[in-house]
Amino acid sequence: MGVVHGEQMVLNIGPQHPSTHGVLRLKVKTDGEIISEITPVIGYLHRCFEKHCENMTYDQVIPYTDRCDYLAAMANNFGYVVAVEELMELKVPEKVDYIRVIMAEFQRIASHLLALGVYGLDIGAFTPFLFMLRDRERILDMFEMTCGARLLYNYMWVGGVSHDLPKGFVETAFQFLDYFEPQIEEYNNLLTYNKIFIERTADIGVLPPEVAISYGVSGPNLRASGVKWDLRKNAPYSIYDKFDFDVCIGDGGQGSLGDCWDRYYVRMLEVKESVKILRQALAQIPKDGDVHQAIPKKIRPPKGSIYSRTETPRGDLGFYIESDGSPIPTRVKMRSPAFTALAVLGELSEGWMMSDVISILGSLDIVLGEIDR
Amino acid sequence: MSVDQEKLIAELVEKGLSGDMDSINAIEDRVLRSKAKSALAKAKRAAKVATKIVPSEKKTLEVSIDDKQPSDNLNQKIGHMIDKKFPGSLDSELNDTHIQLKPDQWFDIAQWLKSEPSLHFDSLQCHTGMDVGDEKLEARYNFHSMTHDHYIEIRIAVPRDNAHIPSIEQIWRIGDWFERETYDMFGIFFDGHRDHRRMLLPEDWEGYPLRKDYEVQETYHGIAIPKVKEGWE
Amino acid sequence: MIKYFRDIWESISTMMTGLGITWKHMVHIRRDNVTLQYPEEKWPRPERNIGFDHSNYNVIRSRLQVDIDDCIGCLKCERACPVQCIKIVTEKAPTRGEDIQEIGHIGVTSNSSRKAMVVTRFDIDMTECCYCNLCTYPCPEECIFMTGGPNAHKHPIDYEFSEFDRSDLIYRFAKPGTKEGMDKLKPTEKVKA
Amino acid sequence: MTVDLLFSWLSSLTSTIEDSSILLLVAIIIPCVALFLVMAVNAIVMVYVERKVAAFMQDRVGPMGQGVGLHAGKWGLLQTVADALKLLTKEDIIPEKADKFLFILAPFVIFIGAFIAIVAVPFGETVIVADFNIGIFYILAMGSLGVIGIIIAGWSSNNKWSLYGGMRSAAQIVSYEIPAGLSIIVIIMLTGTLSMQGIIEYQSGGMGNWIIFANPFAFIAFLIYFISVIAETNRTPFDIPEAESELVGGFHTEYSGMRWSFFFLSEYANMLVVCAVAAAGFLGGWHSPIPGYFDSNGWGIFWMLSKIVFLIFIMMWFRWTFPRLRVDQLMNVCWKVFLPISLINIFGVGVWTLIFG
Repeated sequence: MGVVHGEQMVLNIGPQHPSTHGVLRLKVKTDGEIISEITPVIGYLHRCFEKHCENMTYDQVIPYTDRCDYLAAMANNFGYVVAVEELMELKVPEKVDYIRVIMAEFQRIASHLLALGVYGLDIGAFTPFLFMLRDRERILDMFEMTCGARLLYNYMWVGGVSHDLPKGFVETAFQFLDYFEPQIEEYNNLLTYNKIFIERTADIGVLPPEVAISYGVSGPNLRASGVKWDLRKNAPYSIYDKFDFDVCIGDGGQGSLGDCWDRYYVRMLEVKESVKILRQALAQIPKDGDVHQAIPKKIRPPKGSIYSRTETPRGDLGFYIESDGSPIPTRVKMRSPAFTALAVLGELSEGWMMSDVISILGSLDIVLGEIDR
Repeated sequence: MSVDQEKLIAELVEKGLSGDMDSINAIEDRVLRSKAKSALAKAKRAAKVATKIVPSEKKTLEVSIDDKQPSDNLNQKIGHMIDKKFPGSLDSELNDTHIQLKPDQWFDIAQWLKSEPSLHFDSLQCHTGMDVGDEKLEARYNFHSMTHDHYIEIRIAVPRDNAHIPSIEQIWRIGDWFERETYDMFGIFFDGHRDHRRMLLPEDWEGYPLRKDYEVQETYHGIAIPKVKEGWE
Repeated sequence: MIKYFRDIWESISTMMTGLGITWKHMVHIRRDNVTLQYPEEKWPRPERNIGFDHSNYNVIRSRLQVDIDDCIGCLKCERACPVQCIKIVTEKAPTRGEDIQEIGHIGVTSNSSRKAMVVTRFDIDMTECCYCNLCTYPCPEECIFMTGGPNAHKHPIDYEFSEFDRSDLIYRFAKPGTKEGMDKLKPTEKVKA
Repeated sequence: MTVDLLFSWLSSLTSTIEDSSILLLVAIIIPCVALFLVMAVNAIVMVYVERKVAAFMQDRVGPMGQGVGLHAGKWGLLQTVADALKLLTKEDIIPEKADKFLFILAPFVIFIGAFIAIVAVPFGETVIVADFNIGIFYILAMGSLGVIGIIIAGWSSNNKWSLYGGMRSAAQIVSYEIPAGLSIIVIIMLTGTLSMQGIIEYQSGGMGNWIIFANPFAFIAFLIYFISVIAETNRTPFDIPEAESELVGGFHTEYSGMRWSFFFLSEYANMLVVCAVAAAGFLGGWHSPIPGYFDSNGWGIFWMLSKIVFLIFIMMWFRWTFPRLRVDQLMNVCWKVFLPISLINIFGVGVWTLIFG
């Protein structure tokens, strides 16, 4: 045939590798620089989250959910408490809903900033990473003044939140948003529209919508493939139906639909939308109201099971909770969005080059804490 | 890329466009196959700019059921449909929360759930195992349809000592990892799974941790697993 | 061909934009600098440059501290802990609400509730603590708390508590000798009876 | 300060010594030591500058300290000294499966490649170790010696990442030699000499006479040369051989301590050399921008060094602004953009000199 077949080399990317975003191991078969097969090996960070949950009360689970997706702990808390509240048919006060939405959206910005910055770092640009981290710090400052913690919050409780917003929070938040919005333009100029960045990401790792749905890919990764699906819009939980915002989808702006650049850019657009939601929520939040009012004395959901989904920065976070009527859950299953996103990696990166695998992996925005649980 | 290869790929892409995916899948060489696949994807993209799947408004499922309409609940309705299409596959009475199935016809039912246009469950949302006691394990599936925006939950109970369920990994691709995880944690075997290994735990781990009767190993590779930490008790 | 030159032009123009941004930041370093020279200078947490007053924040997650004189030994914090890092052992006090001089036990808390129990052991393993703050909410006497923040009047902030030995991070809050003192008290009790 | 000058000066000083071969040896060793010091000081200063430039561009302050002692001195001035001391005292690890001879050899090959190129760099009217009549050609040739060291390092480490790095580096440096060399041809066409001092002499008489401003083609040649040498010195956006987010560290993944610092030293020495060639070839070398002012011998060294530092700063500026290219895109840029443009350039310069020269 005249085709030269090189000998295949098996290469281990990880578990200790700067660009695997945690302790992930990729078993890669390469022919020179070209990847012919890639198998993710996970479980290095398995901490028995689900087994732990079977041995503690419902409220004690919340600190553990923090540690699953440690970059979006608020969103994980949110997903869990929404599931338990749905199971208990508990109605929370309006103020609590507003506080939760504000926190979840701030967390979305913080998480996306890290995802975008680290993606820049994967591609080789160092400075945008530090700019984005600088702004993320300010969001963490706001979280710290609310609940005392910077990373793992344990802020949302079943039926309420642990603390009311501190005095002056709303003003500080507005101040931050005014500062932050022009920064997005700077990120775009520095990284998004940089020709080298576009060359490295556009047309790379194209994820067709059918494949994405079959793999259960969700969140920004799914939207980048052109599927207009956002749980905040399509199945609104909490009070998301009160806000006016757009669901951002990829449009193949620099290459083809569903490529790495789209996945990156959808996140950038979502940050803008989150700012929009935050401005509305901060303006509408009720002045007074007790955030502890609806917190039950003892959390004993009725017998039954629930599958509840929320939209975290990484996609659909599902909690499947089975209760037998006791204060300890029988089973808590966490369906993590990053798990499904990593599953598609093998299909996405076949036939691409070594450097592209790093850029595809980075664009999926995985958090290993959530994958291994 | 040599000329021969290019020609071959062009042929394969043409075949693939006319619906014949087998010839591409039959290629031995992985690199060539992936090249052909990406070329096919490009060709398809050129054919239609973007297949945007926009979920329609929530609408009630219109299914003609000749005998008495049980209720509006989707689990009831679809359970009824499954019972008509695959007689004897239901494992218990229909109820509002889930559909209880027997494992034997599961693969066909799953295929039908995805292909039937009025159902079109294109997304396997969640799959997990459950130790329900009574010497039984249960596999639970949460399905969601992006096009119709409806949900059902399916449960399949199997005996604890002989837990075998047909794999649906080839229908929903994410089933691959989900089933591996369930096998890892509960020891439910999924027949027909092409890569049936443990997911999160090491290959040589003993036992299935999420079963209620699980006992922690004494040692692992000769290392004693500590029960009580030093200076504490 | 047009695409070829457009690509070159785009490369040059976008790169120039990027270079402009980094240049701007470099010359404005005095205004933009966000670094804190940590051991020499510390911001009053979490106030950075966001104009937030130190006394206003809700709580600070830092080291756990226990006012053992106020502890009534109700074990609520031990039960609330999701990682079981608190260990409490209590013994029944001879008389409720009375001081025991020998072991320094104070019978009445600052909330003037009378103690029925003597806490002979109150250990917190800070290596295991997950800083979830769950133990502080149920405490009826508010005697277990995280240092600093609104609790600064009880105990100043303390977040630099690294140790060379891991066992030094197990904090033993019960007064030393309480256990032995209680053992000694017991036989005298019997004689009285 | 050529060796000949030094030799005659030494022999006039010590007329008592009979054997002139000792004097010759001394006359050779003194400039070598001086050059080594230049290299070392260059690396120490440039690492410090690079860290500060990076920090300032990223809204940080970089290495800082309140005073000598616990911290790195005022403004962190002692940071690189501390780093060098750390590297010197660090454990030297040679992987068990490595090819030990080659593994030890590689850093020296790279270092020598950078070191002997400096010999022909003119720092002033008389401050040059050896003014060859083929100076610029010599520097180009010696500069590409380093790639052999990189390949050796990549191969001998017996590490797949290092191998990737070595292979990428070989392809990259060999390719980028060509546009760099073709841009140098523009200088040679204008000046008609290969000697470094000859090229600089040609540019005397103020900024207007610098080759970069001689004609538009020369300006483009300067740009191509500068970008190509960034690729040759493995710096972002062309740092794919060491790409820390892909190849962990590329060819120097397995090196540690002093051996690793040799790579570092030669990276900065290479930067010095290529920037010196750019400064001498395009920016008038040790000539002052204003004719007649500040043009004495001491000022010559100042002008040369400030031009070199300015170009190195631009390299740093690039590094902290841009992402990294992929290996095939790198080749595309070289063969599809730089090569045709520099060929057209040569033609253009020829026509330009024919019409206006």
